[in-house]
Amino acid sequence: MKAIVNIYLKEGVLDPQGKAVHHALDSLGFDSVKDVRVGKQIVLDLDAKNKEEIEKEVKQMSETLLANTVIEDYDIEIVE
Amino acid sequence: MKAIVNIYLKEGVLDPQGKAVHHALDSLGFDSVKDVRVGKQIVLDLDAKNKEEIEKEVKQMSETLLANTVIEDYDIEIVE
Amino acid sequence: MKSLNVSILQFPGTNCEYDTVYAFKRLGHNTNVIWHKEESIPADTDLVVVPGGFSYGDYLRCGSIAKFSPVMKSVIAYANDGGRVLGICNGFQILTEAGLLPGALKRNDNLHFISRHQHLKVVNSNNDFLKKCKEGEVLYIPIAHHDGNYFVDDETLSDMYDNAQVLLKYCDSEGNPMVVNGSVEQIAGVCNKDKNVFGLMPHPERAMESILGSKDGIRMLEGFGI
Amino acid sequence: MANEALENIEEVLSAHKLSYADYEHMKQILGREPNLVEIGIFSAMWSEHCSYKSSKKYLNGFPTKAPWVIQGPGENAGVIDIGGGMAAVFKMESHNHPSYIEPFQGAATGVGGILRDIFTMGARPVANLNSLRFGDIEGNSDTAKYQRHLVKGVVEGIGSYGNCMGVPTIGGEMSFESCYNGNILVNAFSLGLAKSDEIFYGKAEGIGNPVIYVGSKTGRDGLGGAVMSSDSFTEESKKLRPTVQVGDPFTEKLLLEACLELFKTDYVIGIQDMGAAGLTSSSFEMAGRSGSGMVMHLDKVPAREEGMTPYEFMLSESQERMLICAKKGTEDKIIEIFHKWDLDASVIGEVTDTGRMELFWYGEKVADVPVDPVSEEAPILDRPTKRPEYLDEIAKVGIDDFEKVSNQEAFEKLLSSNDIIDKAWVYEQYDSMVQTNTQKHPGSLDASVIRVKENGCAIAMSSDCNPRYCYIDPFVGAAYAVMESGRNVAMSGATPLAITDCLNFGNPENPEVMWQFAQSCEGIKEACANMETPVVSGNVSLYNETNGVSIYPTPAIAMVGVNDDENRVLGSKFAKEGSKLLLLGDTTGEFGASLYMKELYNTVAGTLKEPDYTAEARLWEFVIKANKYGLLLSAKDVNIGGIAMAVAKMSALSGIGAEINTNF
Repeated sequence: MKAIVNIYLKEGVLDPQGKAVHHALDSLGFDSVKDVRVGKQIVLDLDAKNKEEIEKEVKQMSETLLANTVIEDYDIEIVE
Repeated sequence: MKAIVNIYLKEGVLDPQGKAVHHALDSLGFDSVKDVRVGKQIVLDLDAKNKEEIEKEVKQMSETLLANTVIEDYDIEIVE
Repeated sequence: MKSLNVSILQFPGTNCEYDTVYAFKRLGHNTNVIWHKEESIPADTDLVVVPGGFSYGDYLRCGSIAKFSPVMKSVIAYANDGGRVLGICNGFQILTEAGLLPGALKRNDNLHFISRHQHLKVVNSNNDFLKKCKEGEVLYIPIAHHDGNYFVDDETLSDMYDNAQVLLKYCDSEGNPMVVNGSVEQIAGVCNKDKNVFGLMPHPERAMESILGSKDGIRMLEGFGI
Repeated sequence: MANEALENIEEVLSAHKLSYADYEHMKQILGREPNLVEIGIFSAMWSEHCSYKSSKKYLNGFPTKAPWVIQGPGENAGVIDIGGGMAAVFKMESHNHPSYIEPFQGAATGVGGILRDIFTMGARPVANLNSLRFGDIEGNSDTAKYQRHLVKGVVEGIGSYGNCMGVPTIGGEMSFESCYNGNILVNAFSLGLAKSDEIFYGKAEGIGNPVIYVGSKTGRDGLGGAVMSSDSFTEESKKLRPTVQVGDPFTEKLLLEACLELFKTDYVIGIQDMGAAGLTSSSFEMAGRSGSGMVMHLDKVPAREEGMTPYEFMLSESQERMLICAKKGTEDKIIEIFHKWDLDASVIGEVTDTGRMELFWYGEKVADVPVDPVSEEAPILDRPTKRPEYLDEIAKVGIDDFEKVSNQEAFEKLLSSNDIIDKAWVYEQYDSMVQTNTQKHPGSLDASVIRVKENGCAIAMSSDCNPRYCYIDPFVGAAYAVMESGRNVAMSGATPLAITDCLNFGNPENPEVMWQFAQSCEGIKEACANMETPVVSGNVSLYNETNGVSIYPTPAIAMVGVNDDENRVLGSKFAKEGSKLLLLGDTTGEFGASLYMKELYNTVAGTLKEPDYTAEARLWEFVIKANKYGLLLSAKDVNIGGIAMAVAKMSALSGIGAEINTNF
């Protein structure tokens, strides 16, 4: 069982990495880019359990450790 | 139009960050975790074009800037 | 100047604990390095210092893993009943992650590690930390960090101003604001509402002797001893 | 022991860069056909990097002795006495090729490797320098873009590793020449402090003493382009993996603290870090130094990946690992220390008196090789040398062959050279102040200086080499590098004591490159002997050549000196308005391979004046003594760009102008 947690800065919180990547893409001539956000993707390899239990557990991991909920949002995707 | 680029270390390449997160999850009692890989997710907001063109352009961005192809692999997802 | 018992925490990856010991010893205090797996800090502790470094390699987020170490439970209890805690650089990051200080520290806006001497303006000095400094005074203190870009939402920021919780701001030699790492309103140091938990990104323990470039750190650390 | 002769022996040998003569030599040493594990061992121990086979001939004869030298070349690092019962342990290493492929990780693991060489001797690393050479970074050519990518990655990589380890990067050297377009140079220097009677060496003595593996788990890092998953070495079994090793400074910081904690006990007989060729070089070198044998059970090595073979365990270059020979009975106590720091620790073998390296895999012997012949009989190549013709053409060129330019124009052109401008955009990415000892920071010109809390002295260090000088005259250019690094140290009021070096050269199979190497070694020998600054450690990096273009000879020299009073450290910039400016030494019109000729006429040519060691020694002594009597406010050596650039730098740094009256 695999769980994918995507973590990104909340709306309104300036993303220095996103800004820098956007600037670099512009200077390389990719002018169709309107905005760039850079976040973390954490891929967890877990012992097989039922989906709900896995989701609950991964949510708890995200709340306590994986994300800093003061400035970050996250979403979870479970992959069979 | 949105393009999501997920970037992660190639298989077999040491992931010190994944190792540290795995160790932390263990010590917090989440013992169903077998492995952890930490990667980057870049979300690009793009002017609407046809899908193939977007895909080609984002692939080029990934090859030249977003991913370090010596030690990283990446996959691209286009979201209407 | 009374001599304090200073407990200095040591996490895997901390690397400024012995600099901090050296600085407080020069001020005549007793120091004690506490391994992060200790369940409690010494009962006679007068001040806890969370020193600089790369706890857990700064992996995932600076301080994100250190906040779960056994010793932090007793530090949080100590702070909640009025004990004084000072977080320097990585220590400041750990205290924000542990919820003892408001806000969060993001990657510097130029994405680079920054290490140099930096001028700081004292914004509020009526607290145990900066009471030996004068408001408006400019100090010259080393900074060395990759994630010093302080963020706090506007609402919390205005509360902090009302409670005199903003202590230090980055400035130039004349005291005018200076952008260093993208911090909200160039904030370099803050404290909590009860003014017993302090955090700053610059390193006062690196500014204790003129042969190293500045002595301004002495006045910053002496405040606790009065 | 599975030992049938390998079918495709030619392919196996070429993959391991071994000649058929080497193969015959191996059979003669073993008395039988070597198996794959043994071929891997020989290929590692007889590689250029480990055996110095092309350079060994010229490396003996270096002056290595002096009253203050505790340990010269032959160990992991050199050791000198700095007074008050303290010793300085230092070395320089190169990580050139990996940094060209992956700049961040290449440079980072270079720093990690040199730090391990220091703390394996029992010393806490207290200061790092680095010497970086890049190609053309200006303009929009693909080369320039890739060079800028390399500069960014190398600087970030060095910073990421050193900063996390809490070791200040207090200085360095960075210059740009087109010859480095295909081969950048990343040389990392580190210096540590220890009590002079608590130095640890890489030996393995005492029959039955345990051999303990500590640090990170082993993976298939850096196993060359091909990995053999089966005994036969065929095209299909090759699985191309990134040859790049990834560094984990956090784990190395734990390894440093665990080792320093271990050194406070008396459990350790010997210890060595696993550098190039990992477990092979560390085990063979430790056993070799003690003339003992060793048994190792490779199935006991902590593994990060499944299905690894004995071959892979012996040759893996995973980072952050050490090998310890300990006193029998202390195994559990040692393992406890490393487990406290969340590190792997496993007893993988013991010392024997057979003089042989016997390797087992789940009880079955997979390799049996005599230790001494592997290092003693490593082939020493006597490669042909030939004086390059280009030397005759460029010797004729003089500054007067070029059309005059106004002094103002020349001054501004030199001042804007990438070799001159202040590199704050680089060194501000390095923590230069952690450990609160740094007195002369990066960017303060000439030597970098730290004070020693234990004995109140100050240590000055400087890494120097002018590749253009070495191109037009490898002998004198190398001698100049020794003198310049010493002069920088002396200008801070410290007495130069000893050097370490990183000899970066092109392809040794090219006789002209081999001639350059031989000449530079002689130049270093002469200068070190005359200046009484022996060589205590060093490194050689060859094959720095791409598409037939070899780099300029670049013998980077790092000098270390001691100032017995931390309150008498001399700065380089102007200190006070109205103070007098003295020029020491005589000025003759030397323009050979000058910055002037390069920046204004895009030419590297001319000749170098013979070194005057007595004048140099007098200069050093004069500044050191005058400083002791408190007569000097600051001092700076005159180097590239001559007096003009020296004064410009001193004034730019202090914001104080200067008036120079020249009577020529």
